[in-house]
Amino acid sequence: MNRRYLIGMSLMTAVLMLAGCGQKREAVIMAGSTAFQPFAEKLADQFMVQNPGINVTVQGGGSAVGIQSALSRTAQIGMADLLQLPEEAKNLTATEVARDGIAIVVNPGNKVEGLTVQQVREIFNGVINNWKQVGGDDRPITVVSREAGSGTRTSFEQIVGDISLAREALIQDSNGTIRETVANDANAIGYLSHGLINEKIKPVKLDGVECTTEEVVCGKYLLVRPVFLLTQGQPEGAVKQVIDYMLSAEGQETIKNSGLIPVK
Amino acid sequence: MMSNPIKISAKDLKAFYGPEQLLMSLNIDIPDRQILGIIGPAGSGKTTFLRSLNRLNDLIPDFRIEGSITLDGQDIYHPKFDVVALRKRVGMLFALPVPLPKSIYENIIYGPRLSGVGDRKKLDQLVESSLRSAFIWDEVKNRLNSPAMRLSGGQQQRLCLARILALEPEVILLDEPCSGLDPISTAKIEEALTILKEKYTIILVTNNTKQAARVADRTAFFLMGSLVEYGPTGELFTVPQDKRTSDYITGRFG
Amino acid sequence: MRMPPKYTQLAAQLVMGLATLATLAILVFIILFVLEKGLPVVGLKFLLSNPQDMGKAGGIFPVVVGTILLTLVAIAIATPLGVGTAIYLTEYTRESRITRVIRFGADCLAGIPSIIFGLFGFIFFVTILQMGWSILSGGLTLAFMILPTIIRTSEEAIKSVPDSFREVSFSLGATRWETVQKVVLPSALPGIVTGVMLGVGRSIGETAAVIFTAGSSLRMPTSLMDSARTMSVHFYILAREGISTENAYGTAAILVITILLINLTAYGLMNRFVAKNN
Amino acid sequence: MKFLGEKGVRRVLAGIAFSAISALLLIALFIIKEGLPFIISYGPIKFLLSSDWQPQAGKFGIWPMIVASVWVTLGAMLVGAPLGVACAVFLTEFVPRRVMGVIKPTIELLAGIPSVVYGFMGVMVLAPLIRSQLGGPGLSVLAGAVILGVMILPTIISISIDSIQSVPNSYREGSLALGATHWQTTYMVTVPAAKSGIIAAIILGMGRAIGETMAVIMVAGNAVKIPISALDSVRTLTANIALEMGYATGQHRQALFATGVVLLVIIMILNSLAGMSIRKKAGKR
Repeated sequence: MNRRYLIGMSLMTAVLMLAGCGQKREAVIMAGSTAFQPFAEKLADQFMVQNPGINVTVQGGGSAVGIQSALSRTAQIGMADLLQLPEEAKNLTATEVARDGIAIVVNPGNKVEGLTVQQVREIFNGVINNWKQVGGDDRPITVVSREAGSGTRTSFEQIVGDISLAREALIQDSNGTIRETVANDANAIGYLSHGLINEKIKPVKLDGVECTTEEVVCGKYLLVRPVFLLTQGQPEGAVKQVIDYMLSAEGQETIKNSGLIPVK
Repeated sequence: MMSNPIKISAKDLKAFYGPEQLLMSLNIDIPDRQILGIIGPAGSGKTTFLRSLNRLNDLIPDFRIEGSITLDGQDIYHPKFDVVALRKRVGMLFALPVPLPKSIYENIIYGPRLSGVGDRKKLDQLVESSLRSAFIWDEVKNRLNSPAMRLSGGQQQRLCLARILALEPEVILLDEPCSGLDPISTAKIEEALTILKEKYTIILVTNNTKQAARVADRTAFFLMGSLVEYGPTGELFTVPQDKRTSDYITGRFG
Repeated sequence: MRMPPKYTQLAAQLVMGLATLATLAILVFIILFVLEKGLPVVGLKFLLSNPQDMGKAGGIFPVVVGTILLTLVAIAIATPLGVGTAIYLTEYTRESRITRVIRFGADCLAGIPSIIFGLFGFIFFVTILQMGWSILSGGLTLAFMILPTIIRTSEEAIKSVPDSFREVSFSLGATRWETVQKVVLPSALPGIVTGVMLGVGRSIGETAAVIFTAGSSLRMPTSLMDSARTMSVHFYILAREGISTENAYGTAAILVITILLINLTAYGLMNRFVAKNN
Repeated sequence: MKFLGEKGVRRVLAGIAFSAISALLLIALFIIKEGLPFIISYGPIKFLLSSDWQPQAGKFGIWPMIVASVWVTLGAMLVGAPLGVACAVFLTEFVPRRVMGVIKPTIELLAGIPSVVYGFMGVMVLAPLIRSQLGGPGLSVLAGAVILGVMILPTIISISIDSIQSVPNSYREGSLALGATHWQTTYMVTVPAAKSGIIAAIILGMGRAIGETMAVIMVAGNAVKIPISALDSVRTLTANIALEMGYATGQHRQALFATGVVLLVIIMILNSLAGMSIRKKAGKR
């Protein structure tokens, strides 16, 4: 048993050493915002088809992980979707690659079609707590928000202004879970990335403006936040190639088709 | 009867378990190639003494020994003395048979293989000869590879004896080996012992005074951690020197 | 009020029987639920093809490979450490302050939330030791996490080996280590295997600690230094982000089947071993 | 390992034995290094006992999370421990060995089902049930406790079974021979003899329940609020860390590590209590 174990260990060591030497392809690691992660993965796949010599890996973790890993160089590119970057990130170079609309969504069974900014504020503050106060059925409102610090939530709260979230609010930690929760609960209201709207939930008009790419691009829709790529110093080499690809016409086209809003 | 050379000698032997003293300054010389019977009531220190001879007591925390025990003149408690080698020279049979959870064959070769015997042919021979010496060969020769746990109690105890013989020891310690066995198995073990004493020094602790009278060449009577009387079996049982001995062997106390 | 013993026994048996039935019903329901929803998607193609479009379509091959590698690394590191600790605690020391400290340490480690293991792994292995998001970082983190389970179960198993076996072995001239190797460990094997299986289960089932340390790359890992996504992480991402509920259940079904196969194999081996010796 | 010799083996094993404690120390060190300065500068009492958690506004009070963790864990133990131990006792003592041979592997199989699957089941099956039958948002203390309780069942059952099985048969026979019924034997002899293993199983289960993160995030709703009823949505300490770590920077991040410190302390206290009760019960052993 011991001998077998020793052999196993030496094999593993050998594999590790090989792993250390074997990587000839240039590697670029991107990490951060979970909201942008799926889009980054798609873009990375397309990029690697054109540049087989470069290996792009995309990790999630959240915007803070994006900033941390860019600072510690664990990742060459950090992804952050914050309206304002924190102090720590000010030494990093930030490149805006996309913008993202934030849609207010309710359960498809809900009669309510549109809300004003003031109503949204009061719902999330807990002042309005029944759907009949905003023209719906006589049912309690279940507020669903993101976790504190989330790029989407920070942007949402800053743009809507004066929000001190109701204590009863459910908290979900990603766009997808907000969508699932709102889809499952007939009384729920939440907000999520415009790109992730599907038939399971219903976006409502904000001050009469629908959340669509067109309205965002022409600046009519209010709730919009940027997506930044963070690098240490000016991007160069493979890292620059990746970022340039994302800013290229083709990259921006993909971004648009995936439901995000292009910057160019 | 004392003509045989001394094999084991205990001098001023004291044993302690924590603050409790289990053996009171014991002196005894044990001759080679004879059977020494040790009798005495429960708690008299028989087993403690026996387990001191192969240093099995070392495994008990808080156990401590004073005085000396020599084997062929060497102090077995000397710090440089090899305990493992000692236990190969001094085999021990326990009160209850404890076959290891392995096959009969593997049980027998457990010791020899530890000493580095790897040759299959030699091991086969060793298994057969030791099983024969323990009077169990005929009963198990056709199922050497079946689990030892499946044998009956009497068979298990003889297997354990064979397992010790396979080590080719010099001394065999037996701690009430027949206490759990039927008369027939007991008779077989006793028969084996009388033959084995031609090659080995045997020390037999027993609760059964008659057994000591039957098989032992010399007998020692222990009481409350002290050696009360020690002499040729015939003398000890017919003309005991000490009143306590005669009381015990006639069953008046204990 | 005293009931006659016979009725107490009946009552006790009834209550416990119902509890057992309820427990088994819940557990079986979970398995059946997952299999019923997942099996329609599952097939060799699902198992052996690459995922497409973030897992919305295609199979889960890289995820299967990632899971196996990660679990193997974790087990290969944690088993010797855990069993070694258990041996030391039971065979090589007496109860003392040191053993209490070790046991206390193991118990505390068992209570540490996986998320903290994740944070620690991220700072220590990924960042400070520069291993990056990799199978190695993840495996090391998981090894830390399952270590206490393996220690505890192995210790119980080793403790339950009768002392008489040890005495016999010593009296036949075995050293302590030989006794451990040849008598104690074989007798304790079933319990140790249970512990390792629990460890395998936890590694396969872990999500939080893995995302932070092994990352969640959907590509086929080519070495232990590559990032990988395990089946649980894949399930979590698919189900929670609402990418594909079908493929999520498919992944869960494969998880269940995988663990079933591992357990069956382990049991088969163990039964053969036990039958040989008892 | 023959070349090491007995002393070498002992030394290697002693080294290995310290792996768990060194791992613990290493982890504790990192968490404390990141978290403790914050607790001191923010004020331990304000941090622990205030119920305002608004990281954006610089308010960090984790009292609701502490209460929630206690509630959810207690609830999980109420569900998991009696069911698990009863199940283990019944399976070992009152069910034929052959049936056991099928059931035990099945249960161990469940230990391998990822917590996220349990969590997802909670979201899909349990939460809607609670919402429609009992009211409230469904994602609640109750949902969390039940899901965690079920999740730790396999751990508790399988370790308890092992320890009950290792009670020597002679104990049972001895008791039966004295005229005890099967149940009296089980309850007065077998279970007490297996107690240390059963308690170990429960402690391991409890550890998993306190430490579980993903399943709780999925089913407990995560509202920062001191729960008044079992139907309220709550956020546990673990959920707090996992939810916000991805986006936390600066002071907020430190506050989350500080939450980790609190969690660590709670777990150590629980373990010491459990350890003490074992030692007391076990008496001289």
